[in-house]
Amino acid sequence: MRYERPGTAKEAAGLLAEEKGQAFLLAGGTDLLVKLKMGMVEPDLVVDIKHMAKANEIQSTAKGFSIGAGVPGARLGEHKALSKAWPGVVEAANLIGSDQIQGRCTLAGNLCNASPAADSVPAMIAAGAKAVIVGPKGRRTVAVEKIPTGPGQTCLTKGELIESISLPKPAPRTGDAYLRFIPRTEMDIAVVGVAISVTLERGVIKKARVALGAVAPTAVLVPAAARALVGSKLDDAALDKLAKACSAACNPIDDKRGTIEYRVRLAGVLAKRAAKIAFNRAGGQS
Amino acid sequence: MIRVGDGPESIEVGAESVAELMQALLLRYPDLQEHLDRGVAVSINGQIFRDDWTVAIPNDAEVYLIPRIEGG
Amino acid sequence: MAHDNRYVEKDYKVVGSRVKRPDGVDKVTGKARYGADASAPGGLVGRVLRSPHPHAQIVKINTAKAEKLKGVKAVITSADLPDLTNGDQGMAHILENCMARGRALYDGHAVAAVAAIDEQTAAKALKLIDVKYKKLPHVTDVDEAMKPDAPVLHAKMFTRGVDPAPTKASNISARTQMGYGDVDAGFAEADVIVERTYKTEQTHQGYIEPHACLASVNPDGTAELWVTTQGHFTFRNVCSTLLGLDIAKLKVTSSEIGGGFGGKTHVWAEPVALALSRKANRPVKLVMSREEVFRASGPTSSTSIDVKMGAKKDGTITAAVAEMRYQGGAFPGTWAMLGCMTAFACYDIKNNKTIGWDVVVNRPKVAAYRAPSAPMAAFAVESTIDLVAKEIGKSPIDVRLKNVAREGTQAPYGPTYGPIGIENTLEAVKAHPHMRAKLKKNQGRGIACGFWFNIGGQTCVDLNIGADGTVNLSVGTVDVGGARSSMAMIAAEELGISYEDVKTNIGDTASLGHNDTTEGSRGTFSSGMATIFAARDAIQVLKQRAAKMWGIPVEDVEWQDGEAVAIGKMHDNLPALSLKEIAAKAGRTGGPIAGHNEVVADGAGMGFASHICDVEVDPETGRSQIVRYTVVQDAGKAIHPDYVEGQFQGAAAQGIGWALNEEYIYGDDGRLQNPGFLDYRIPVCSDMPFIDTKILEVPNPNHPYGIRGVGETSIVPPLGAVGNAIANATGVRMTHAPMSPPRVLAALDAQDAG
Amino acid sequence: MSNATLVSTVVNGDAVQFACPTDESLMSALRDRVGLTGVKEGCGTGDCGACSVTLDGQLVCSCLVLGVEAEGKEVETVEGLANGDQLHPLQEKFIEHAALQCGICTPGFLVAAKALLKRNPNPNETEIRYALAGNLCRCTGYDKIVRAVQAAAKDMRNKGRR
Repeated sequence: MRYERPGTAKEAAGLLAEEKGQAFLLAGGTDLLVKLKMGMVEPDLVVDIKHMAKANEIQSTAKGFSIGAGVPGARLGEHKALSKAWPGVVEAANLIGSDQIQGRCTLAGNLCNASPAADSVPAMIAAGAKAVIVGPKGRRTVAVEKIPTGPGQTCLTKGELIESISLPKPAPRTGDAYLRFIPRTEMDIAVVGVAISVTLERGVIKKARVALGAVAPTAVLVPAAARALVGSKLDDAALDKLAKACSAACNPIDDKRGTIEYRVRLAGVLAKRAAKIAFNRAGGQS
Repeated sequence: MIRVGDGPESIEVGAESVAELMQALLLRYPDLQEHLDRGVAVSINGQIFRDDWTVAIPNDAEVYLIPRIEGG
Repeated sequence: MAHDNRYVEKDYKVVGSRVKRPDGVDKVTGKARYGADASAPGGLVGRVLRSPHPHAQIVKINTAKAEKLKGVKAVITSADLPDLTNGDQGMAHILENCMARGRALYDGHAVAAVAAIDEQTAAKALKLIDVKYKKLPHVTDVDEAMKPDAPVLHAKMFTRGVDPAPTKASNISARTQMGYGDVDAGFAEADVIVERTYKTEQTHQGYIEPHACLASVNPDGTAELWVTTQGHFTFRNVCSTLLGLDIAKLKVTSSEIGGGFGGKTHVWAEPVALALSRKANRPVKLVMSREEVFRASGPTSSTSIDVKMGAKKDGTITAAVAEMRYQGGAFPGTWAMLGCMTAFACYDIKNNKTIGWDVVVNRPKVAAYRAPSAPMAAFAVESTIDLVAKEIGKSPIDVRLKNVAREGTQAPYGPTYGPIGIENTLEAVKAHPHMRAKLKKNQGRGIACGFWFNIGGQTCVDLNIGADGTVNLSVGTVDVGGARSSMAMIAAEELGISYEDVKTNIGDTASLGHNDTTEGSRGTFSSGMATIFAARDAIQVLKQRAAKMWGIPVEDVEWQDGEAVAIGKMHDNLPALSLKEIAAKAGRTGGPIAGHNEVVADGAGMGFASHICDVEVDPETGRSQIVRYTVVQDAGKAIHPDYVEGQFQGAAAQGIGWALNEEYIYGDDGRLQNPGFLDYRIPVCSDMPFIDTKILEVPNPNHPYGIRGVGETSIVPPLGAVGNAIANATGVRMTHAPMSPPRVLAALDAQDAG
Repeated sequence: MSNATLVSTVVNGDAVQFACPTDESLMSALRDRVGLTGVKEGCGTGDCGACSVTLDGQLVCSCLVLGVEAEGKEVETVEGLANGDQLHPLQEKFIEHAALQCGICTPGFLVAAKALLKRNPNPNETEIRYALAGNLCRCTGYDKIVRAVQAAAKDMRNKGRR
């Protein structure tokens, strides 16, 4: 196994493009090293992207935030402006694993691992995050919900990698929240995850985005659930509609972590709870 | 005489030690050997003896053969 | 010298205090050496190839390619472990479990192994071994395995304990029946009868240290094994038999052990490591991965249990029957029998009957797990007692007290109890402030009782006094949770010296006589007894030496508070001689001063506990959170209270994990779906509240200090206590453990629908 | 050893060089090549925390870090906790409070607890429990561990130490 640590994204893309065998990116390594240990992958090349320029930076701009592909979860939690702007995204990222995992895991890695149950992905989708992709043909920007195409699969083509994640500057009176269900209090993979962001106007929800995790082959944006919220002050009727829309959007599997029935049910339960938190954060009063 | 119980069945045997008891029992119940090989403990008046067959059995004692216990 | 094991009440100077453990510094600085922390010159890395199939015939194993790989020093299959078990069925099963012989009986069953110069080469070599399997139908569920059309694992297994003996082989290895009285008459007397069926899933001990050993076998038949084990003497005996080694020539050293809870009482990969080393003529270190630990060590039984209980309106239980089905994995065990022995052991029920079915399935060979088999039986019985209490409108605690077993009660397995502590624990629970604490919304409180045996067995201790009067104590029971402290405390107490002057170490098999495994809560009871006796022998020697130093008859010397004192008017001018003074002169008064004891530690007491659990259930998700928990247990005598509490707390936490989330999940393909700590969900720190403990001391009459084993009993009540708490929080009776969120939510739905 | 790479790093304050295969974890490198077997392997997949170390001050599971990633970084393990013959307050309190039984998880707990107290010198019970959720202990039910961390935190605050 060849191990490389390029200094730029372009250089990294070049290494990936040239490799004839199995190539993997190493950011936090919290998924890759597990796969190595279990013998699930046998890489010919591992490209450590943490030494790329700006890979470890969180940049605040007028448009929002740009989060380097190597920034670990713990750093997101320490970033005051980001935590204030997108508390749901930061909470979701900070729910991934233990403090030890937080020292390593990254948003870009969580996204590219493409697990349907990835905690940060629904939160990024609800926040309208975009991934900045660098490849042999240059740079492109893609909405986060378009990146995963199936369990373990992404739309990235050979030679491409995510350089950073960008989050918009939230509109005034916007609040977001992410909740997941796990059997224990920590250390589990989400059985269901729900992320919601809402923007209010005079106390009424004007815009909403709702995303679900662990209930379909990928994290999904649920426009019908968002429509259930828009125009409401988060009254019981809106919450019931939201729960129904979320449950209806589920296309889960039965596995060791949960049954279809349970996941469908929980999606609705968590959606209501997450909506209340997001609504309150946006300054709403239900 | 000693009462030897295993569940509902009780018998009386004459023996002064666990070793004598086992000899007496094997004469009457040759199939018992299989159980003895797997390991048994002997309860004499409520006190459990595990390996030591030299233990004396008092007169009129209540004796139970119980399976040897494994623990965690 | 004959010693008296009867309990004598006394005031203690050292015993009962909270001293620092002697291995503490090593363990907080990383110096302590566990199974995987040893290395040897020229050492190789051993790895095991395991069956991906739950049940298959092994048609052919081709190891040629692996053997040719550079850096591979040995490849073995069952051919390298010939059957030397000489008709001993139990031993033959251990051998077959260590390495499959012509058939794979579960997902994870070892089929071949390699030793290579490094990890990478060993991993590569495993991939080069070509195994041709013929898949066979499999069964992993205990009830399914009992059906007449189930795939049969062992063609020659005929159910024992059935009259007439069956002529057709089945997966049922044995039927056990226990109890006394007339249950039909008892049910006829009852005002209410409750019947329920319960299921519990398979759990694992979950010790954090995987199995690990370093084996070295020489061509002359001498061998050494460094291993994480609960019983290095037992490992020596078993490995010697399986490898054809002389017992005296195999030296086994127990490393520090990173948790066992029963799972390290049996050999798994150790004979394989020895066989690899023998073939390579080099030391081999073999460390299981966590995945291997889950797939191929010894978890506990999954069960299916029917309970029927009848009671009068005054609370008297008139009859109780339990029929229990326990799977032992791929090889027969006696797990259901243990369920039979323990199910009703807390109670005085005039008419009781238990029937146990021991069953084999395509899962790993079951091993002991802390009070093996008792938690499942207690889950069923303790849940049913609460149902009975509800039916007759009495409090769960009063119904338990009304029927509680006491001194003189006949145990369900036959003998009559001596002094036991179950009533004391229930009274302590009743009086505990926890029972009066207010509950919040969605919260409920449950209580439950538990019983487990203590065992004694063969024990050997050496006590050697150094020239400066400090003492080396060598014991042969592995220290799984602080026993070195307790043993040093006992020796100090007997000798009348300070705790700091005694150093306990765990002797290897070459330096001490045989000791049975640290299991059955026997360590402190057995080695404690042998330590007392060894110290008393040493005191005899010390008195003789003092007599020599004074030139007086030994009859005129007494041992008081660490000193020899000359008694009688003729000697009252003689100043006392301390242990240190006598030790300093040992070389000139007859040589080293020592005490030894070899004993079958008999008369082990019974362990009883009662627990209180408060749980909060989220009605929308079915998730349960333990909000308060109290353990009351009889310790006989707590030598080191910190470590007694630690046993209570650890056992309760394991029981809580079992009650809430821990389970082996098998797919339809017969493969284990969750062989890792990510999805085999043991409690994490944030899942738990502080666990209150109350140590009761009802002395065991058959131990000089009244010691009872404390290690296991408190894993027994939690399943029932949690189930009863959930029932009181939600009105729903859970009959399937673990009571995981989906199961609780489904039960809540069923209640709403009903 | 195929594909071995020479790694220069600082471990517990000492400059250390080791050669390891590129696919070897930092945990294995520390244990097998640097000889620091206080770094324990409980799972190898980041689920138990027994191999916890800090990497440039950040708490990580060393089983989820490649050995080669340690190049130019500073690693601290349980072996670096004591100051000469002076045990760290956490080490003292773990012994005093009987916060270990078998002790296999203890190195990981100590490293994680030290990282917690550096970040938050006065954590409440809940904060301690969540901060240590990545460290599994099967012996103690966590009770005495949490109490030991509370006691060490208090001790360190009194001594003005982090």
